[in-house]
Amino acid sequence: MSFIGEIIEITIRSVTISLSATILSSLWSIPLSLIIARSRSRMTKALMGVLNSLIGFPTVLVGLFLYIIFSSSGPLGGLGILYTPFAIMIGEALLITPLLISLSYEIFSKAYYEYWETSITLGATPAQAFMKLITERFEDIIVVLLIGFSRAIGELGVALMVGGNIRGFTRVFTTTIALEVSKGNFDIALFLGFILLIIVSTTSAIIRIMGGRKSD
Amino acid sequence: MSFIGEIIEITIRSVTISLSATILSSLWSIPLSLIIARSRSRMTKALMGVLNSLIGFPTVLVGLFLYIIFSSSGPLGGLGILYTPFAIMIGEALLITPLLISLSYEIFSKAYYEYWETSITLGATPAQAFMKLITERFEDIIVVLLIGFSRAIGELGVALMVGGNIRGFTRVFTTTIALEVSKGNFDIALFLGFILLIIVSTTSAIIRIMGGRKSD
Amino acid sequence: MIELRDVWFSYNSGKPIIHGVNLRLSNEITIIIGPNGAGKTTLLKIIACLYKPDKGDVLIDGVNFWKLKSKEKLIMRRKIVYVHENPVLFKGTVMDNVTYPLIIRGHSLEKAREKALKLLKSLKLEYLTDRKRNELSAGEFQLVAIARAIISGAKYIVLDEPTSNLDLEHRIVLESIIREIVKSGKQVIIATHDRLFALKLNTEIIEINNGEIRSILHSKDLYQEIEEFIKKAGKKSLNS
Amino acid sequence: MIELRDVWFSYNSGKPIIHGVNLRLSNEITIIIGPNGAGKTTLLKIIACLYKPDKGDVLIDGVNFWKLKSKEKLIMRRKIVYVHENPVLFKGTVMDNVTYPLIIRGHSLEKAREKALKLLKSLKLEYLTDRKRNELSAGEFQLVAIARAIISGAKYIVLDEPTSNLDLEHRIVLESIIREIVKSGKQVIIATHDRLFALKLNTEIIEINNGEIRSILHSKDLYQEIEEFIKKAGKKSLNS
Amino acid sequence: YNQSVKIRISTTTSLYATGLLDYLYDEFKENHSNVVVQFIAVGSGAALKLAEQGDVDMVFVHAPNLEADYIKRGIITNHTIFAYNYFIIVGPKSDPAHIANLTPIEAMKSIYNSCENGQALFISRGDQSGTHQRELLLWNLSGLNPFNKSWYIETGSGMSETLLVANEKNAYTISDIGTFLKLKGDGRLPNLVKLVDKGKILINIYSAYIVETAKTNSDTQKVIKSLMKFILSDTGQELIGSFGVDKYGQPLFYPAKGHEDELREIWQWFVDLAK
Ligand SMILES: Nc1ncnc2c1ncn2[C@@H]1O[C@H](COP(=O)(O)OP(=O)(O)OP(=O)(O)O)[C@@H](O)[C@H]1O
Ligand SMILES: Nc1ncnc2c1ncn2[C@@H]1O[C@H](COP(=O)(O)OP(=O)(O)OP(=O)(O)O)[C@@H](O)[C@H]1O
Ligand SMILES: [Mg+2]
Ligand SMILES: [Mg+2]
Repeated sequence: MSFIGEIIEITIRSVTISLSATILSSLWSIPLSLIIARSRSRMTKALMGVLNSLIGFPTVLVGLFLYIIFSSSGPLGGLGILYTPFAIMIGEALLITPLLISLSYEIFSKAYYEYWETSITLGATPAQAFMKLITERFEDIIVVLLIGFSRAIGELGVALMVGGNIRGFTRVFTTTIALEVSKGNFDIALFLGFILLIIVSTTSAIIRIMGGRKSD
Repeated sequence: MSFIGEIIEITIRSVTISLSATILSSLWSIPLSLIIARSRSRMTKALMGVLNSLIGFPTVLVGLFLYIIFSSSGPLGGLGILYTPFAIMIGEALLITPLLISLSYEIFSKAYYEYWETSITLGATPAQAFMKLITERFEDIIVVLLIGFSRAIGELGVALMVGGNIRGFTRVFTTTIALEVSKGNFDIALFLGFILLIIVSTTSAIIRIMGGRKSD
Repeated sequence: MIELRDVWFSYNSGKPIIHGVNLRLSNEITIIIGPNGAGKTTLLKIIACLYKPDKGDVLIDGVNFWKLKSKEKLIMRRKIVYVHENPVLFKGTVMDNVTYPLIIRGHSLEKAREKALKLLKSLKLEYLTDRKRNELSAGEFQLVAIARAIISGAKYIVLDEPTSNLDLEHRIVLESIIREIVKSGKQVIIATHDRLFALKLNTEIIEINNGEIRSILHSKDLYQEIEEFIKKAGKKSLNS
Repeated sequence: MIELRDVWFSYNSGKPIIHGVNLRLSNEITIIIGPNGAGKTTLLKIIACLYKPDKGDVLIDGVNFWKLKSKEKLIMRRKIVYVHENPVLFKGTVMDNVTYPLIIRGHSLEKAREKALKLLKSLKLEYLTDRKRNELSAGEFQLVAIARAIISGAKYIVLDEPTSNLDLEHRIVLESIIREIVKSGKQVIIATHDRLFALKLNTEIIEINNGEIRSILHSKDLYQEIEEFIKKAGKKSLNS
Repeated sequence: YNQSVKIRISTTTSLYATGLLDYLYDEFKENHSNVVVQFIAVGSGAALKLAEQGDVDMVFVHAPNLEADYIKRGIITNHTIFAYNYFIIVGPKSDPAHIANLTPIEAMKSIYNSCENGQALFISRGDQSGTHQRELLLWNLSGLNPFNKSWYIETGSGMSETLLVANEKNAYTISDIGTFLKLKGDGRLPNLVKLVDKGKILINIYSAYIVETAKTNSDTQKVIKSLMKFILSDTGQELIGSFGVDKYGQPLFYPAKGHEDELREIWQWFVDLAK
């Protein structure tokens, strides 16, 4: 395949995997953050402290940990998902979970009480009150998801350890960049970074501007 | 040096570098985020989009970029800071800047207007109003700094490219972990990760609990 | 009917704010008055089943609310709406806000809008339909929050200082809407400092202080008090 | 003296909210009344130099505020305090809030506390000294915000609906404090719907509507209006 | 085998990074369209570790004494040497230790002395990679112990990063030929030159193994066999010998064909020396 063709292929794969990972992760991270925001105990604060510190946990270790689990001699080896795009997606979804929970928690912990109470007094079921909170903070949640996506697409450790950087199959932006750096192809690496930057930043700028238009 | 001795040395170095980087970065990130929060133009939204997308930018590329600048043939080669702990600190401070600005912006953009206006109407100078905003959101800023610290201490690319992972001089947690992984010493890598986790999460849990005690 | 039996309540900080209150709200309209910090808001929130008493029972139509299972609680909650003294409006337009209670009760968007528009008109607020919450004056904001509660069709409508930001005209409008509401068998409970409003509503007034019921009056008991006040103030003005 | 000259103002949304207002605030106390959405709050914020008019000048003691350099603006700003109709309190205790304007003006913490305590006492609020903002009732909250503004010693004190959540007693306390303030050459400007309060303050009243000055009255002009209202309401009560 | 068959090969990053493996595979695919070969490029130690975990079917490595250990434990079998080249000793243009044209062992001694005199620095990869193993062997054979010397800098990172450090610090180091030529050609190593590149002790031997711990079926085994066969075939060996000539002006690898016994002996010699 041509150089450009390969870059396009890698771009599509990276975006697909990281976007799926972000959406997957939001399925548990956002409800969890709401539940945590509801509780105001000392325990919750400690839990948030731990989650905050997990945000920057070395991705290579997350990758290693997942590798051990997914490896054929590991507990989930039977699933045979090691070195597949699916494994990267799962791994990234887990990786960004502390980030998504922490950021959503900050959003909800402020707004939680007043919007929740208001919805409830107007007759909302807990599920409806949850939904209200989420629509109320919709733009903020989009920002959180963008940050999560940016983190997912930019991380290396998980993609490398459970994806394997297999050409034409699990090779994504960051693993390509790492490979090019190890080849000494700094120019190509920087070029790839530039493309990544353009893609992520235009998407996110557009989403923010659009989001801004209908906010409040 | 003994294995344990080396780990202790690496721990102290990692924490010192990343803590300094976080404090350094906050010196420009927090004022900048306040300035951005003040403006409510379309441009600002786009800028925030770009900053959000930089949060997850591959650290190896940031490292590579800084390497090119700091290398003896680069524009700042004359400073001779390449492959020193100082270079890592600068690099990490820059790396976490988009994260710190984005998170602080989210904090201030909500509170900005009402607290600013109130301080001003009570006779505060702009500097005093800034200070009021910061004290008003003090706990949140601490959380932001914790997240920044966690990101700094957990990143690999910058430490590797501008630090060089030189044993006894610029070797930090993540570069050690990456090294052990490449050696196939998965157990040691996981052990190091465990220590890192304990250090960062206990610190941050304690800070959050303490912060919580005197909040509101 | 809502009934409180020996209700005690305290905030985290400790000392009880509500001291063994017994209360039967059987009038169409009940007004609660009392000085700042008397416990009016706290009491209303207990009545609206938002705060759980430390001790004592809250009975809604004879059912002990805090002994219900969460499913039954929901059904019961829909019988009561509460408007906070500093209400919050949701993001979106005034229309979105006012239709919300209908939408979550499963009404169609169309019907909800129709009803909302009718209500806004009767409150002389139709010009606000498409406004966002940050484009409202204080009084407009308060009226929209009240409209949003009233539209729910709930049996018990609990209003905390509903007139604090209203002009004379809107006070009269609100008064007449309240009169209409109670005609259909509903009950309205209001905490207020607005003695003129209390006087006009012409109903039973519960006076509380320090978390206890001090006396139960009737609007007409306020008449004398206010008239004297006016006389004094008026004389001063006329003399000046 | 504060003077507005042909002031126009509109929010982002476009149509002007304040239409060419000319105003000289020369009385010790000035009251602004008008229906909801008339533009009272907007006008007060222009007077307090928070909103810059689209057109026209705001003169504070003869100085055109919006033509000043930012350093001079600061000095001028310290002459005016403004209390929002929905004020915000800062984190920390009531004491921290009330001392804030003194602290930023360079007073020692000790002196500031002393002054604050005295003021809180005169407002009958000393029991709130160590409370946090989320532990206050609506009226307490409002009083603290007012106290925080008054303590600054500013020459012009602009209050937006200061009595909306106050009980009778605190209205009287506030009235007497305002009277005391103006004795020392200060000026108070108040927007309110509270006609009884306006009546008692016994001063000039500016009535605005749709962003224009409709008439300039005097408190005593309200007397008749209110008395009639009371009579009607009272008769209804007495007959029921 | 009629359905498609997938095999996984773990390999050292430096070998994969040259592009040789993808180049060979593209050729192999021509006649084996049903076969998917997936390369997992990691550090030498990790490559073998993946084999131990049973996650790959083959390994391609260049670290004889590590390999010997895994062979002994029965994890990898069918040792096949398919290519070789030479490590090189590189250093500053000024060559303060005067090692140009010395034998590798003499060069190491000279570097040591010059470093002790404060005239030079030495950069070690310090990551137990094939390259690092060879460096340790060279020190060992020279009878010198540089560890814990202030001039002995361990980078614990990949070849390119290590070369950059050496360039920056005007120091000596040991490199594989491919990475050095690539970076040099890009102008990233203005201060470094190749000083020593001959001698049996610098021979870098690339071996392929079949992983015993992998859960393979008969189809996979057939593919592995034919892949091995292909690499050693005339076509395969020619491809290896000609790879990179167009880019670097010289081959990066020499085919093992014709030198099998000799290379095996040298491989064993390295294993024995390391003990
Ligand atoms: N969250 C809280 N924590 C501690 N004390 C509180 C809290 N909320 C209210 N209080 C106190 O409880 C008392 C009753 O408050 P409440 O809000 O019920 O008074 P209120 O009668 O509604 O007064 P207002 O007329 O000013 O609205 C007050 O003294 C108040 O300071
Ligand atoms: N941010 C805004 N954007 C657009 N319109 C606004 C905004 N703020 C206020 N308005 C409108 O401007 C008009 C004047 O508002 P203002 O708040 O000055 O009224 P007010 O006289 O203080 O009313 P109230 O007695 O209800 O407090 C109102 O119609 C209001 O809806
Ligand atoms: Mg109240
Ligand atoms: Mg107003």
